[in-house]
Amino acid sequence: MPNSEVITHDVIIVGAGLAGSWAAMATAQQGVKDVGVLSKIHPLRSHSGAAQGGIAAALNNVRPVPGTGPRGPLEQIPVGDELVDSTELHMFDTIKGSDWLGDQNAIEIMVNDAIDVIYEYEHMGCVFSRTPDGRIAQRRFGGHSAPRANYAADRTGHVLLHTIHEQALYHGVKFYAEWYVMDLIVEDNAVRGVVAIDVLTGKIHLLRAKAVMFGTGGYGRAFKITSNAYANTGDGVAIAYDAGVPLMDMEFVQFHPTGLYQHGILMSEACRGEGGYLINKNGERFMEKYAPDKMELAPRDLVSRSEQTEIDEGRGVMDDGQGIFLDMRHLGREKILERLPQVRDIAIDFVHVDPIDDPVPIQPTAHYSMGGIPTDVHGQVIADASGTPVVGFYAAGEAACVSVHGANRLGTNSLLEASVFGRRAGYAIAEFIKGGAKLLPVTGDPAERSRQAVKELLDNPGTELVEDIAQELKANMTMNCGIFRDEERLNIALDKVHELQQRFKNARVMDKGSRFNTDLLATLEAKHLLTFSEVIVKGALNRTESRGAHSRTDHPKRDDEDWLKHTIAHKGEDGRPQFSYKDVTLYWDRFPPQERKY
Amino acid sequence: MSNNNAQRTVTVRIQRFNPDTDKKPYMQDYQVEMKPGMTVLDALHEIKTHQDGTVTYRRSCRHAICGSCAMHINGRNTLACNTPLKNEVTHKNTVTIGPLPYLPVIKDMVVDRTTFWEEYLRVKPWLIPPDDIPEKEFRMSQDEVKALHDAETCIMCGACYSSCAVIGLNKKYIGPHALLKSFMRVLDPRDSSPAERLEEVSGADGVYRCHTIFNCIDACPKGLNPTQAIETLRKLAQKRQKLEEARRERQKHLNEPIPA
Amino acid sequence: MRTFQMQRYSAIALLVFLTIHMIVVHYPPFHIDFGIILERMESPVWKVIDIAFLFFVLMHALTGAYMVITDFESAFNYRKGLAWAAIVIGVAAFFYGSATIWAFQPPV
Amino acid sequence: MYTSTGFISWLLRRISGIALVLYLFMHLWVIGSANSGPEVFDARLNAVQTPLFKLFEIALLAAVVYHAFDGIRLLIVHYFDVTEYRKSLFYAVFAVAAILTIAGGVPILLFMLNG
Ligand SMILES: Cc1cc2nc3c(=O)[nH]c(=O)nc-3n(C[C@H](O)[C@H](O)[C@H](O)COP(=O)(O)OP(=O)(O)OC[C@H]3O[C@@H](n4cnc5c(N)ncnc54)[C@H](O)[C@@H]3O)c2cc1C
Ligand code: HEM
Ligand code: SF4
Ligand code: F3S
Ligand code: FES
Repeated sequence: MPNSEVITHDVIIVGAGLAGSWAAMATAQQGVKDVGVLSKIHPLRSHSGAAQGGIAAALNNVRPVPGTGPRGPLEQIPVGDELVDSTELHMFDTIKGSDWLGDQNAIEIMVNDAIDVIYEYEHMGCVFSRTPDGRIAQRRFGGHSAPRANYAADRTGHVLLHTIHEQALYHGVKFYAEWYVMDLIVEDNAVRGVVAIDVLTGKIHLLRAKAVMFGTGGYGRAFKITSNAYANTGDGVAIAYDAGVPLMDMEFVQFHPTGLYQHGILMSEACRGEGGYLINKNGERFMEKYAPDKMELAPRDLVSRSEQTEIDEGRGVMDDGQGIFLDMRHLGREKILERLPQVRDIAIDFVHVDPIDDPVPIQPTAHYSMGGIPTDVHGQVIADASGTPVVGFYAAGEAACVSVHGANRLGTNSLLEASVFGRRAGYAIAEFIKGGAKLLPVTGDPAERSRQAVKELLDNPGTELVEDIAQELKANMTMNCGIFRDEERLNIALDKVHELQQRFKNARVMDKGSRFNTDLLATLEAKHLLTFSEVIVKGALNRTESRGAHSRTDHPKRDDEDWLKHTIAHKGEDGRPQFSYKDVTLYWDRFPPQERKY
Repeated sequence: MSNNNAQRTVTVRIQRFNPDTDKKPYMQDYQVEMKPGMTVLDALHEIKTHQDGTVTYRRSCRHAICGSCAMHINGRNTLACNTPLKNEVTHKNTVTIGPLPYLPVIKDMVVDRTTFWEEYLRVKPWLIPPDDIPEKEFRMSQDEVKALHDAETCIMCGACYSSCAVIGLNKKYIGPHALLKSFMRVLDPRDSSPAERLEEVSGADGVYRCHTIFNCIDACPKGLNPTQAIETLRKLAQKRQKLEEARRERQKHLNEPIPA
Repeated sequence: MRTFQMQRYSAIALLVFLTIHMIVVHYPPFHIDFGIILERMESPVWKVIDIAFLFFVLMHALTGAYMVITDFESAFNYRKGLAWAAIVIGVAAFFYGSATIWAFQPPV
Repeated sequence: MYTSTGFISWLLRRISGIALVLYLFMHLWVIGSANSGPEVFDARLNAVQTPLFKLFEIALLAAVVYHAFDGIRLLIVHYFDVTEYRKSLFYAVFAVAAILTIAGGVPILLFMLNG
């Protein structure tokens, strides 16, 4: 492949989902105009657009009709009436949801910024659904004790993503659509740039910058049944890890209770937020047993485990007993058409069931990655448990771990996190650049190294199909490192990951061309899956307790004594992860740890 | 349409073209075992990952929300990811797949969308808000929100754009996708320059270049109606000053509750 | 744009005129000869109607042709020239046609 | 190419439109000869009344009728919100145009055969 020119920007942002686009927009808004955003798919195709249910903020626009109890119908709060929600309550819900693993300083910032961010979205043109008097409409969501999910029908992420992308364009941000970042360059704990493939031509470029930010999204694609897009292969996480940056809390992977049976495609939590029931083979609303108070609207980890228990105990539906019914018939045609149109289309398209007439078969699906690249509350990436910064390197969104979600994220908090911390990262980057940041030199030619690596991959006469390796990995992760885990299965999982890493050396790329070689990209992505899956499994094996989404049947209790701490994983000399642990920021007197009950 | 489940293996006929190596596009057949619930995208994935890695297409979300996978399936534009394979298998047990028409092919089903995005940018998709921004949200009525439904749902997949015969002739035409976007801003009570927007889209390459061919409605995988939006823009373009005045008036009350 | 409006309004006018024209001139579609036409053309009202018809049909036809041509990207940049050409042809044809209609006297 | 009812209607409308324009100018030329006296006029008129031209006339009729009704359809779409019925409208126009063409065409044919 021919040599290609070096591209230079003040700021390079990788990822154009909510996190990346907010950061780009905010940076440009603050006067740092030379911003380049790289995205492996067109920005508007980013997975943020798939989010359905809503984005949390205690706006206090609606409440349950007085006298109907906490699960009663909702109405707008009349002017001057008592408010039902507060940032304090939002904070508490988030902490409880996180099973006390969330850093409370970060959570406090998030719930406070939330209100501002939602209004900013609205002022930028986002079309939210409305209450009769014209305020932003809100609905209930799992684990939240007030209706605070601000929504746009069931395509909230879609309208947010389009709004913020438009604003970034307005502010003159330069987008590189369909550029695949394959390496991060960090020397002496300071970032220098990235190496990326221009997918269209196949040319590999070095891009230098004073600051680099990662908003590369989640890693749900490591699992067989997942709600995540094909693109969510956790590239950013793996690339950073390979460059020597640590990863935090990777073992915490959220399983969403309502993925479409066998497809994993999401049936938004809004289905339950609007009042849908979960039903087992015997027609029972089994959540009565597991969360008598919140029922279907208990947090996701709990509902998913309840479903899995029903399934494991033989009360699942469908031929193989692996499903559960999501029943929305009682909501009525009108409500479904108005509030959940997309969800209905999905059910009709993929399982040929119209939720208006029949219950929809669902099953738990890998959904969200709580872990990621550790950062402080300004999006500044940290290099170790004591918080040493990686100079010029920022991260936000699902790829990062601030950590506001701790061991389990509440629905609607992640769009919020991506927005709030994307924006904060943008502000911090602008300040960093204005403070006189320098373009640091790069040793050697990293692009040439990447070119060699790609050439080796292409020239490899191997016999293994990449897809087979990836499929085996995913099946392995779902089976042995899924909703319920134990030492035995995790050991099997680890062996399997090691075996697959070996087999990957013999992988064959079928497409040898340079133009739009998605086969090559899929190979690089598979490599990334193998890289961080090892961290997930090892982290899960080490953590001998059950907390949030990490549920060890051999250690069923939460163990605050030993495990109220974040896992930090570095890539060791031998290529294997090395673990250390970081304290959780807690406000002991305000939110003392308690048992999680719903 | 064939609902015959007894047919297990189907022929997927794909239009192949790599400008680096091929003089012109050609068709290539692949055999795929049809599993229950399989979509056209699943079939492509099966081919790409197990039979021929050079088969190239875009995809990401796989549930009709990201807009990547629009392509030409059995003679019409749609999304591969939410189209059940079994609905597309013809009586000859074949599905024919090609790139979106009228656009330059980059490779197989991947088309060059440069003009598509240029037009999107040209209509200034962002909101131009009024000068005073309230502390809380602008108040919008539920009906005002409803009017934006179609435009707001658009996933920019380009199925409409590349089905429109006018685009086939003239890439200077703004196109249904961007006109729909412009419509969204023109109708948004929070936008303060509807007249200027109407000016932009009512040139010779704008709403009047549309010949009401309706392919855009037929092609839209989200069931949207760009034609009606274009018709509305044409009407509004006639009375832009009036609209501008009405907008000023409306914006005086953006901060107040919508009366019951 | 003006062409679009011209096309619609002339179309509406044509609806009226063409209907009249078809009924009076072409229906029943038997042999037409000079005599029949002459008889009708005696009346100045018919002359005016025919000239108006001519006006609208030219307007419609030429804007139509203009539209068809400018739909091609290669012609799109020459719209100004094409529009002028259409106007010149239109005016010329209009005068030629009107003269014909006006001059329709029984030649003795 | 992207075919559909909408595309077909558009193509037919264009072709009929252009055909009509061509006819219009020919028509002007024929009628214009009136000024040159009845002989020339009748000669030119006769030139366009051969059987071939009679067939041509049926095509012309089809073009006018189709184009006019398609035009009406478009006007309806412009002034009313009826995009939902686009397919039915297309078929209706097609049917009406076909019926009128036959109704008008048969007498021409008969006339041609008879005289
Ligand atoms: C189906 C679904 C529904 C959801 N619903 C909700 C909800 O209702 N409420 C809520 O709060 N959260 C929801 N979430 C979670 C939420 O959508 C995500 O956490 C959030 O959108 C992540 O945003 P992001 O900006 O971090 O990443 P993404 O939006 O995933 O963006 C990642 C970006 O990185 C780019 N990228 C990745 N790798 C590379 C590379 N190697 N080179 C270049 N670019 C790269 C991609 O192109 C993309 O632009 C949902 C998630 C899913 C899967
Ligand atoms: C009742 C009679 C007629 C009606 C209602 C009518 C209506 C229309 C309409 C609405 C259009 C616009 C199409 C578009 O924008 O895509 C049009 C186009 C056109 N018309 Fe007519 N028309 C009539 C008669 C005629 C006649 C008699 C001629 C020729 C002399 C003619 C020539 C054309 C041409 C060339 C076009 C452009 C074709 C196109 O844009 O597709 N029309 N007509
Ligand atoms: S209008 Fe429909 S077809 Fe066109 S880009 Fe939007 S979603 Fe796609
Ligand atoms: S297909 Fe094209 S011509 Fe108009 S109605 Fe749709 S934009
Ligand atoms: S893959 Fe996203 S729309 Fe089809």
